[in-house]
Amino acid sequence: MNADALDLRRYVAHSPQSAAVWLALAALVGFGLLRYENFGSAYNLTSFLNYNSMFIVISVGMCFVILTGGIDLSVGSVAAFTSVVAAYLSPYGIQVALPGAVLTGVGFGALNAFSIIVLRIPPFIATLAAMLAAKGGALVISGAQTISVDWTSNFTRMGMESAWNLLPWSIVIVAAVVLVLWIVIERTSLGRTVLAIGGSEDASVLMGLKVARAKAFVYMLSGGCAGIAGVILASGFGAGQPLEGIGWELSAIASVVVGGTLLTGGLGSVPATVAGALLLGLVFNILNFENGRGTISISAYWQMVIRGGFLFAVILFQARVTARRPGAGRPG
Amino acid sequence: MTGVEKAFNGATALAGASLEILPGEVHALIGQNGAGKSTLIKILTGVYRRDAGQVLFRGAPARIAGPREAQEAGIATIYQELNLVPLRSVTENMIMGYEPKRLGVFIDWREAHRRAREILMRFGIDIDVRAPLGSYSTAIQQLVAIARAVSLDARLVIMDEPTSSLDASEIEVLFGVVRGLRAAGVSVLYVSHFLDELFAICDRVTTMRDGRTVDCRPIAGATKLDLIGAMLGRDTAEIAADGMTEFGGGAARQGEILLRAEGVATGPRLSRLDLTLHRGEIVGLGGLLGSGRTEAARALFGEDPVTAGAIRLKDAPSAPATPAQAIARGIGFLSEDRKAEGIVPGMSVRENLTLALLPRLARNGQVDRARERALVQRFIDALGIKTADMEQPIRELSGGNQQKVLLARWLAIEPEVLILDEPTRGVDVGAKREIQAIIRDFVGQGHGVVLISSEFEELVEGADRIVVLNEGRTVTELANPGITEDRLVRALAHDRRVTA
Amino acid sequence: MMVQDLPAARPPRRAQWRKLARGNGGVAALIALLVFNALVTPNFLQLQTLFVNISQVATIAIVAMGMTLVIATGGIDLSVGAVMALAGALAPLIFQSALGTAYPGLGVAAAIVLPLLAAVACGLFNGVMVAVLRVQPIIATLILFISGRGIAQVLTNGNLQTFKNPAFSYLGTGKILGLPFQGWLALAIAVALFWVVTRTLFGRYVLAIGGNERAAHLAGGPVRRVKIGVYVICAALAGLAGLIVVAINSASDAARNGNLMELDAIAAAVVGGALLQGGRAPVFGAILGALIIQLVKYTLLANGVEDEVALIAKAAIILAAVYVQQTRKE
Amino acid sequence: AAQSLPPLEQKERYKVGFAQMESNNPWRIAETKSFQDTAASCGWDLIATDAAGSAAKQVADVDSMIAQGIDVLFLPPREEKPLIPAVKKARAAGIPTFLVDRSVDPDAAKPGEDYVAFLGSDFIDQGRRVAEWVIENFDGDKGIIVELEGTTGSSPANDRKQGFDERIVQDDRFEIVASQTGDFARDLGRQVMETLLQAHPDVNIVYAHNDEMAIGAIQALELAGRSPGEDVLVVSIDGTRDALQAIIDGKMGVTVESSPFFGPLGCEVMKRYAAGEEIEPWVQVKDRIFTAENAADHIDEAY
Ligand SMILES: Nc1ncnc2c1ncn2[C@@H]1O[C@H](COP(=O)(O)OP(=O)(O)OP(=O)(O)O)[C@@H](O)[C@H]1O
Ligand SMILES: Nc1ncnc2c1ncn2[C@@H]1O[C@H](COP(=O)(O)OP(=O)(O)OP(=O)(O)O)[C@@H](O)[C@H]1O
Ligand SMILES: [Mg+2]
Ligand SMILES: [Mg+2]
Repeated sequence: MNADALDLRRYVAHSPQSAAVWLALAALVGFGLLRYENFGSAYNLTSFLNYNSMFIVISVGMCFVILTGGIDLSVGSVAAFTSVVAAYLSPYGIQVALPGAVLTGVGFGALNAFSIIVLRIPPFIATLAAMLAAKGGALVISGAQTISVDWTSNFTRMGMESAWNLLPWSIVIVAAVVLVLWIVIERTSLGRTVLAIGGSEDASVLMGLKVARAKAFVYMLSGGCAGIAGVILASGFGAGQPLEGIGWELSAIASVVVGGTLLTGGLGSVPATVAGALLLGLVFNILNFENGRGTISISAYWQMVIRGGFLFAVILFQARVTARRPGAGRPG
Repeated sequence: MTGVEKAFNGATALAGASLEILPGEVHALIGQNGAGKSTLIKILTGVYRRDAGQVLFRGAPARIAGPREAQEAGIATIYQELNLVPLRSVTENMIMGYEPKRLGVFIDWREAHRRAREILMRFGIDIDVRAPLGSYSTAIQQLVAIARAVSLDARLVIMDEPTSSLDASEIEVLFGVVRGLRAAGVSVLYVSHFLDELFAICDRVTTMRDGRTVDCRPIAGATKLDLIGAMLGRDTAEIAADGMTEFGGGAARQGEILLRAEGVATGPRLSRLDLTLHRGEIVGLGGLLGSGRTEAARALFGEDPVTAGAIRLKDAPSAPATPAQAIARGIGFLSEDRKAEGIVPGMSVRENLTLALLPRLARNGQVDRARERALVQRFIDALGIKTADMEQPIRELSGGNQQKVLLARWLAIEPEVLILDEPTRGVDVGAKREIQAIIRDFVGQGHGVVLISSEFEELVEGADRIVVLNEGRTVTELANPGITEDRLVRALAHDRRVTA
Repeated sequence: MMVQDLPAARPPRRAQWRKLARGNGGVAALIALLVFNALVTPNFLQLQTLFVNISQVATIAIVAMGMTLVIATGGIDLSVGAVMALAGALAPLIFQSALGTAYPGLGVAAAIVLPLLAAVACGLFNGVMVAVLRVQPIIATLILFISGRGIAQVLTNGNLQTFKNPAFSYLGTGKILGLPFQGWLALAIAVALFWVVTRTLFGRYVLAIGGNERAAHLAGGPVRRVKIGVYVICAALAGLAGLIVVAINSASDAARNGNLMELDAIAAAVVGGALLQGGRAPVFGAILGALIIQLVKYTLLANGVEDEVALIAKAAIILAAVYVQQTRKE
Repeated sequence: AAQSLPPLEQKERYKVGFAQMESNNPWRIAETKSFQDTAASCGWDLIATDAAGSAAKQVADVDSMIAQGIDVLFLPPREEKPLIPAVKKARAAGIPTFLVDRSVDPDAAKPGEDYVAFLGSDFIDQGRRVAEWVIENFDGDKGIIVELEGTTGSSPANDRKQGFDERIVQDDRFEIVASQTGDFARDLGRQVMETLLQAHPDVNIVYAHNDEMAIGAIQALELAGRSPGEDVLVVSIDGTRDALQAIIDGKMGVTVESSPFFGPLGCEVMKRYAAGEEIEPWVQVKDRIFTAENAADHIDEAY
């Protein structure tokens, strides 16, 4: 799906898994619009996007990691850690806090890359350890408190104000990042190396590709994306939050997979990942609106059951769409 | 390269190997399975680090730390195990690492596709280069690997068994390319078990045995027997007396019908298979690449669901629906893809060998280990499998020995029908003879074999009858005696298209 | 003929030695921890310390062994914590029901069997998702990870269920030869699973599937059934662990029972020598891994290390243990 | 400054939002239930959400309630600072907000301006009262204390620790030898206690930040052959049924009430506000203290 991405027919033919997520997203949006008043209101749209921009950016970072056949469980904790860093840096303005937090995230990514590439520890374990370390570290540097941001600098504009009175800055920045990353994966050697590694790491080495470099890149990228999420978290909610980010890694993984990316790597799509993140976020939004209709009150427990059930439905749908692909069932 | 040594976990793979390649020559490297050819190559290209020895490239000590550096130094390699990325497009596999760029950063896909198409055209292949490589046959993939290596502008091109999955016409194309390289002053290191090929294109030949270089001579003036003698370390006269191939000679004693396929289809790649197999007979499946031979085998084995037609096994009305059923009814299937569908790399020779037999080795779900060991030992001895002991992981065995273990896996279930897809691919002459002997012996006991081979000689000599497939359909059937390579080629080629 | 100087087939004891050697990294880590504690931690060398650690490690160990089997086929099971919660929530519902109180003996038996059956059903769901629908294991088990706990809470209306039922509590508080019942249980399970992995058809197929699923399938292996089987075993063991937790506490808290267990179990399995890509099932390794994780936790707590610092230390120790493991293997 | 707050008209039915932070402990569950039970009698169409422990999601939940046009918001803020945007957004949307059981950072958002009032108890004071009870009732020479903290970094954990620690150091009979988190959970409370008991066998006072951990600690003590209530004094906060039972059984010394039943109070304060009354910035809840004297009288009303 390179330069032909815009040719819809080809796209569907070549990546039916990805098509499934767009269909499901459209269906859910349609459902929401028809069933709930105010669902389509500007207020709901912007606040929805603002909140979910964090998950989008993390999911896209995760998508890169997964494309190499790896996984990054540390993103949630790293986001929490960097939100604290961003809060500490907030008096100097967003121009300092954003790069500072992103670099911190990249630092965690570099740590992951080191354990994985040099120490040859499996990504699942390396990033699991980083998850614990980042969580502990966030509590240590914050003294186990939420850290207030400086409301007087321009820091909180990113999370709370809209660009051109239209869309929140957070989503604008995330959209830019996503766009750049999309181009990276489709149009650069680095991006293609990422895909090749997921397809077959041995082959990539023998082909003379810069495998270690590309692997280091994806983990640092994922860390950096978590850093961006951390900044959004701090600026959008006015505080660095060491306790946030629990379970974010699993939502991100789910978004990536719902977007049709193979967990074994080598095949996947950035825009479909965004769609996956939106889809999973939308479920929460819809549940809140459903509760607001007052006909039934869905308890917190039922909401968990329904979310799991929804994921189940999407996966089944995806499996069905994929099964129709010619040659499915034969590996290769 | 001189005095190269290499050991894996204490097991010596190379013990003083040397190799000298002159500019602009085609240099052959031969040796039995496990002689150390591939290991030597991997040391040359920096995949493995050598324990001892020296490598000079273009007069200077080569500092090659890895495949990337090797490529940059001008060494392009086609490794024995196909090393491409099946999920990615053909184009990507061709240009990866050397993408044409716009503005120095962005890949120019239009140009990339064009270039890929152009290079492949030189090999006479016209396919959709945007489709995933994995959707093409092994042969196409092999050609893509070759095309990639040749297009890299190297000073030395290394080909480790490039022809093992090619048919005659592709091999001719490849030879053309190799000659072109030689004419351009590029050296080629050529590894193959097909000695005839060496005489066709090589200038000199180096022979390895047990990790050592034992012989190096110009090919002109050498005979096949000389080479085999050097490889096996035996007297040429002795070998001449033994004869070259184990195939042929075993006159077909046709018995009752074992297996019959009538109008079988499984999908677009296999639309009509008609085949009958009697006891005591080897039926060859002939066809060009992509003609559907592998699909036919999979259909007979119950792996691909049959959408039309019928498969009968000894007049039992229904065909096996799964491999497990096929095995239970006495059918074995040796896949052409040893790595992906054959070995379980981390398991021992013992465990690999008994994988298909397990249910019968078990009592109340518990594996009878004494029986298992005895059986495995019997096969290791009978087939001459070269392994440290039966607990050695199979991935540490050379290709030919892995193949023997897999063959043993199927012989162990005592089948009535064996479907062998390229059973001697990548196997050295000695082992090949042994495998052929095993096959002949097997049919001699009144069983039947369906044999797929891209090597015409093997088919012509080995098969009692050859069913010829073309684009997924049975087009004709030839019967021995009376088949010649010539007749087979004509039967195959009467309607040949390479385009997908 | 090619080679005649074949060494006489060595007894397979060598394979067992090799397997043991692989566990060496973990053993070294464990010994280091023990020595450190003996020197530093107050009152470490007491029987009661052993008792406390065994009773706490048993649940992790039991779940980690199931996880090891799943990982051996190249899968992973994130739903173990949720399954623990579900099984744990069911038990008090059953023995506190009208029938359960009328026939206490029957009630307790049912309160053990039925939750385990529910766990088996969860495993069946996971297994079918993975083996039949070919959903990738992380995602397949993520479904129950999310909703399994929800189901448990729906069943109990979110309430903490407390009870007094000595017969049932024996699962978590009983003693045999002065050591916790659940420790013996874990040991018995380990022995049984070790036998399954090394001696049975099922075990051989588990390893073959993890090593090369296509090859196992073409060799007639019942790939689907075996895969479903490992998820079922894993879920059943998780269910058992859930019951033990409930039994110790005399309370079932569906919101917390088994929380984050999946991470501990996976870490224990890997520290114990499991390979995430499959093909290896070190059952006793899982126990070793669980012991290491437990001892780390104990060491940090007993020495008053703050929770947040403890997290960092735990991360470092997991990395170190896996790293040692890694180098020994090569 | 009440005039700067959005007014609330008096009507039959109100669309009311209750943005719960999490539902993973009995206390929260009782609180949510209390609001649901009040809904019918108070004329509420209640929208209850659950943020599953995430402050960020709680803000998003409030956002979706604002989008749905609620009349009143009841908000137990998960964190002091991160929920301030939610409070401000509701204020900007003209929705009167009542903070429940926890408050927000007073430097950033003020009662009477950004939100109407805070209804709740004083966590620091709860800790302090436990300490005072211990100082009064402990009759040994030397009090060796193990403290079981709540979820690391959560405000009740921080406050209950602060209140207790600051008061107890004033009496030098007492020493806190270990203070570790039990995450407000019974199972962890038990495990942590088991471990700490090994390291500090001389402990004779256990202070837990909530009753669940206290019960876990009692189990650990009993498993180790100690007799809680006799050789070890267990004290905590919340006033759950299990804790009252433990007090009656003599296993526990005291629990300071921290009532989750905010529904009726919320209804009452909202009605007063709609009627135009000025609401005090902190509607303080009178926390009772349960000991052996009164536990039996109150056990039936506990949750
Ligand atoms: N990665 C490895 N680990 C352990 N042993 C190995 C490894 N690679 C090769 N060997 C051993 O080294 C020896 C040489 O193997 P090599 O693959 O070089 O043989 P070859 O001459 O290429 O054989 P073939 O003709 O079958 O390809 C064999 O005995 C093989 O078992
Ligand atoms: N004309 C063609 N050119 C290239 N590839 C083709 C062509 N036709 C079919 N294929 C590919 O070949 C495969 C089917 O060939 P199959 O393996 O059945 O043939 P075969 O005769 O066994 O060839 P092989 O020599 O590779 O074993 C498919 O993967 C298909 O994509
Ligand atoms: Mg080789
Ligand atoms: Mg084939």
